[in-house]
Amino acid sequence: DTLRMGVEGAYPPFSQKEADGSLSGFDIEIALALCEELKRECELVEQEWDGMIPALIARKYDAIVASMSITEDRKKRVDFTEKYYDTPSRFIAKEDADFDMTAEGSKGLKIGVLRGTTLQCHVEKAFPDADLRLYNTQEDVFADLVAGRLDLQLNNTLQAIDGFLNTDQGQGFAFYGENIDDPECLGEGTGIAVRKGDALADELTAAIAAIRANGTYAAINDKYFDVDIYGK
Amino acid sequence: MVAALSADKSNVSLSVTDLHKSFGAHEVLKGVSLKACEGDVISLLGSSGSGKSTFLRCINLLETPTSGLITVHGEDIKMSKDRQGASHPTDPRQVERIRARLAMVFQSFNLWSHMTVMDNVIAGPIHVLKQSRAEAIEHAKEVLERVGMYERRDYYPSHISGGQQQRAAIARALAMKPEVMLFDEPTSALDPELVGEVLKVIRSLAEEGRTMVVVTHEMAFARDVSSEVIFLHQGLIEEQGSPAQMFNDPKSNRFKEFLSTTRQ
Amino acid sequence: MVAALSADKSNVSLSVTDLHKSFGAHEVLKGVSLKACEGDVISLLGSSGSGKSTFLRCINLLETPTSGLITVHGEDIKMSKDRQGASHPTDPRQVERIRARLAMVFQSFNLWSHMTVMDNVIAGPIHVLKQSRAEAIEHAKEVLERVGMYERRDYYPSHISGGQQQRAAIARALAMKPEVMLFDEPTSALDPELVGEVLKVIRSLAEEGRTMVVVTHEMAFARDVSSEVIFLHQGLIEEQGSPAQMFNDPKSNRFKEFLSTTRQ
Amino acid sequence: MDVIFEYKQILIEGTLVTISLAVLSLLLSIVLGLIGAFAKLSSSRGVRRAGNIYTLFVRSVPDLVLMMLIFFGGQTLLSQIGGLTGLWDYIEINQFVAGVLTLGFIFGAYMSETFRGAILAIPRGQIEAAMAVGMKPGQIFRIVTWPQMVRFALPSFTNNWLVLVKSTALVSVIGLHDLVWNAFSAGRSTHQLFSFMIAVMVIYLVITGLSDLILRRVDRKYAAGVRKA
Amino acid sequence: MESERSFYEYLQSFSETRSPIDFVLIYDNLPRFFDGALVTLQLTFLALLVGGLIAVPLAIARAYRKPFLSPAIRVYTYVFCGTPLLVQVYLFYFGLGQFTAVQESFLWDPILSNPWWCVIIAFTLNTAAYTTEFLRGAIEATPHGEVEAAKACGMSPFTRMRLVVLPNAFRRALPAYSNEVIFTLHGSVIASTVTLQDLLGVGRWLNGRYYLAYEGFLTAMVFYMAIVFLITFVFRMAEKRFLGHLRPREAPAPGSARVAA
Ligand SMILES: Nc1ncnc2c1ncn2[C@@H]1O[C@H](COP(=O)(O)OP(=O)(O)OP(=O)(O)O)[C@@H](O)[C@H]1O
Ligand SMILES: Nc1ncnc2c1ncn2[C@@H]1O[C@H](COP(=O)(O)OP(=O)(O)OP(=O)(O)O)[C@@H](O)[C@H]1O
Ligand SMILES: [Mg+2]
Ligand SMILES: [Mg+2]
Repeated sequence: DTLRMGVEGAYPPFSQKEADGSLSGFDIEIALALCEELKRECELVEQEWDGMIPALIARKYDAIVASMSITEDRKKRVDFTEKYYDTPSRFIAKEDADFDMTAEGSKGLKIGVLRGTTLQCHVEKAFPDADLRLYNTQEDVFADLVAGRLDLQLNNTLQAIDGFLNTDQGQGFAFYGENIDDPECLGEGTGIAVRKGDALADELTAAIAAIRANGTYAAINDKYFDVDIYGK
Repeated sequence: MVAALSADKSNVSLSVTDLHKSFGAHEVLKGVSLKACEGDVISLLGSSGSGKSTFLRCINLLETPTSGLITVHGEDIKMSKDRQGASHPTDPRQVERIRARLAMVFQSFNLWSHMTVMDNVIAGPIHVLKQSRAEAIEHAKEVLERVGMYERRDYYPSHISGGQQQRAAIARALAMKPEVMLFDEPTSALDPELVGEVLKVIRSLAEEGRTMVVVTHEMAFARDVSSEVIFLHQGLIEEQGSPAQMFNDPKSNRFKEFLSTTRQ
Repeated sequence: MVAALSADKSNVSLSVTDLHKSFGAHEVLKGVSLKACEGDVISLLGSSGSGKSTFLRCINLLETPTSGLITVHGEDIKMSKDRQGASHPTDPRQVERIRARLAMVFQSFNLWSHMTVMDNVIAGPIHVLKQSRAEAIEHAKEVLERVGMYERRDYYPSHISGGQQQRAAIARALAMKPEVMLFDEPTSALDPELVGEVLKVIRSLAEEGRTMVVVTHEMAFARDVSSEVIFLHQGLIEEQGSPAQMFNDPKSNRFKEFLSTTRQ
Repeated sequence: MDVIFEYKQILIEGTLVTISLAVLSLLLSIVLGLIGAFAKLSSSRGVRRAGNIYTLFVRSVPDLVLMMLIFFGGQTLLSQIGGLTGLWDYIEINQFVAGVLTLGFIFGAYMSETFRGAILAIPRGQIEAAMAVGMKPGQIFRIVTWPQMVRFALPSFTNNWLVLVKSTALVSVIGLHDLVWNAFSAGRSTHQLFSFMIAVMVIYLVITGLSDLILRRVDRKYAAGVRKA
Repeated sequence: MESERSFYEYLQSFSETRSPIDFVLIYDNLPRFFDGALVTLQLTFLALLVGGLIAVPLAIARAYRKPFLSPAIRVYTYVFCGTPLLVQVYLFYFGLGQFTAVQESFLWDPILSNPWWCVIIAFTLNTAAYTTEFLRGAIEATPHGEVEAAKACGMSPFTRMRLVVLPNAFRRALPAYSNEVIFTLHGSVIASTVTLQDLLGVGRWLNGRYYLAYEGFLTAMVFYMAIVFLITFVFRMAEKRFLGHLRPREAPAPGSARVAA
């Protein structure tokens, strides 16, 4: 039977929408490759980020392939496969920006993140007094950063490079500070989420290993990135 | 208080016995009786708020009487009480059947505003009497001509004058070939010339021998046309009798007073 | 056709000369003149559609006359024609001033529905005559008592009966201390007892010597109270004269006919 | 402008989803509205109360909140019930069906108010005259009530419809690929949100303008016998 | 103190063992919901207040068919009533924010850069458009006779408007306005899509933070219901106070001496 994969559509280069309405991106191709590996019919279901886990639990689809980090909080609600990639997250701000990034000094700083991400968890913990703004899509975060409504934004470095810094609208912006180190919030890499107790987790873990082994993963990786994003 | 009814006439078309009606705690009718034989024209007089309209509306059960017996052509309308003690007609079918035999002409006409005069007149015969459309139209033509409204058959009620609406309402009632007709102040809103016109129609119906109960403020009409006059006061029949007797020799003080004001 | 006016009386409160009014191509008033001196009560009779209401409405410029001159207490209402040839009052201020001196009692009362009876009565004095609130209330009390409505002063128009609304409307007009009062069928919608009540009030105003123009269907009133009777027919004055003369010896055929129908 | 042309396909698809969603929800809401209106006018106190609770509830909760609740919560609840009782494993609530049901449910409540008001606006005498002729309740509805009710209901009905068409934009938040959703994703992908928002506004104005035209026709049809001021 | 602790513990054990809903999380985050309710109320009522003030002159211009002005206002109301509020808000927020010209204009810094202002402006224009239209209807529906009566006693056009037409229209528009208030409240949820933490925003935040399906929405729903009940109650009082003349007079119960207030 069909395997339904929940994906997002506004997180380039991991997922994005083409002019003809079709989806493309790293997550998308990985999802398709896994289906092929499992020899199952595949259906992609688009979902905005903040409804991702609820929709999984609600059985709108069976697995989430949408750059979701494996965290303790999320594990209370869903099960994860082993990671399928692992890249750090980092702030982005104007090139000449200079902020006081201590817990007290960050008071009132306008920081934007995608609603319901690990980054929301991190900013709330590390900068409790900042003016945290939550968005429905990553594209909206970038749009507001460019518009000047945000001082900083925080997200995945790879997504930021290809989805923003290397694009026209990213001119004049740069990474700010170091990679975030917060395992409690950010977790241990990016995995595929399935409903609790679903045996699909193990099947998918095996499938990930298989596509890593047979070169499919590398092919997709190279199509989008210069480095191997699987990590160690 | 209830005067002797003209008992034992041959064909009683409508009889009402000891009718009571309350709205909440307010008792509007306190025991009113009436007997109308075939061809009787009964005029109902009374000041505003005395319960005339309520009485007519009770007769065809647009209001449910609190108690009392209504008999139409020998058939009693069956009533029963529910658990709260409120009275209800037992059989809705019977009520529909009896209403089809009692035609009512409302004080405010109540013509169906989305239908032409003709459609107003044929709706009852077609849907209730189950006549064919052709038959209904033929008969409608007759009654409309009778009230002088045939030319206006294709007008909507809002496009004809008050007097014409009143006559259309009478035609609608006539088309049901009713055994008894109930008129509620059929001339209240008309100018003097139109009052004459409408009363002429009612008079001709009377001459034909149709049973009618007419609520009216037109003393001349009550005197000249009716076979019996009833004066209602605070929910009771204050005085009742033939027109000659009532107008020439009124008994009760209240009716005398009423007569004097209407004569100015 | 215009009968000789009772010319050269001392104080002319209202004079209308050769008033014409058309709605589109339909000429409703075809040259009507009228002169009312202080204390005159003029009754305007005529069948439905003859232009009575239109005439009253033209006098205080609720309708703009097509041509003709209106003079209130010696002041001519200035009119001018615009480029399309339609006539307009030249000075809106003048119209407002004159309206304040002419009170109108509408056929349908037109009480302000969101105000109590008292507020209806004091609105004009406060906002138009610029009286103080206390003063206006004091005077309102007087006029309300006069029409027997002081007890009902805190009711909304929709919560009182037709006769009471009519009397409230008269009180509202009286409170403006008008020089001339215009009544449009002040008893049309009332039952016989209330008709009497309202006419009594108007009669007492007449006795006080107030100038009044009254459109009415009540022949008894026209005969007993008015100083002059005008019969309007198809936009023209068909007959005009003292009540005695008009009712006992009508000249025109149309008026004879009118009288006969209203007498039934 | 070029971008819009380039993405015209998904805009057209979105428009079709929006329209079919709106029309189907409208049909559902009419049915629910009639049931609700008669429930509220019923002589049975219990039925009346049920009708009133329905509108009260819908009025109390913003559409979007209700939609999210039904869409996320409802499905989860359904799965949990299925899991607990073992009756079913998984019943898919299709997004489109969920959208139609939710919008129909919400607007059924508003329609019931509209219809109730229209029925009450019919002068009591009109119904009484029908009763006095001896018509049965069904006949009274068909011959007198319905034809007059349509006219009284139409202004408020039109308003409900226009609000409904616009509310379909909210389903984009729960992930149904209607006009707004598609325009958002196209706008974000191309960084031309402004142009796409303008396109959406224009399309909506065309839809509302057209429906205005149609409803005015209906009004003319049912205005027979109404005197124009 | 004692009882509160035990209540909390009870809540914990109840949530863990017997309920699909996590009441502890809701309880812990109640203060945030109150903050969200405050934002919601602020947005709703500020928009209604300003929108209402704008609507009155516009409705008068529409009702009296002022040349040029009236058609222009109609275009405005047509556009704002005919398109989704969601799109209007996005247009103001992300749409305008894209243009460098807008970013550099004087409007940007205090106003358009701020989501709160964008939302307020969109809401205000939206509710003003709706209010204009139904207020126009109410003004046009003023019984003609009442206006004539005002003319007949010599009132100037301004006095007529102030004393007869507007009070009449406001009162008749009251039920429609109560609907508009509720619809504006319903519409205010859109604020959460442009980063404002209104009631629904808090609900979504809670769901996003703890990856929940319905706790956040349910709590928001309860808050919304409370607000709507309050609004409905206020309007019922207002109708009782201002629409007395439209209600049928209730028959005084026998024996109860009714004192006119
Ligand atoms: N539905 C009702 N609810 C409460 N009271 C009512 C109702 N209908 C009538 N009444 C009361 O019953 C009394 C009689 O009313 P009814 O209409 O029968 O008077 P009427 O004699 O026809 O008067 P009119 O000559 O003014 O038509 C009035 O006091 C009225 O207030
Ligand atoms: N606004 C209007 N537009 C067109 N025609 C009108 C208008 N007002 C009145 N008329 C016409 O003018 C004529 C006179 O009307 P008016 O109201 O003055 O009659 P009336 O004598 O007062 O009648 P009634 O006794 O029925 O009140 C009627 O034929 C009427 O149709
Ligand atoms: Mg009556
Ligand atoms: Mg008239």
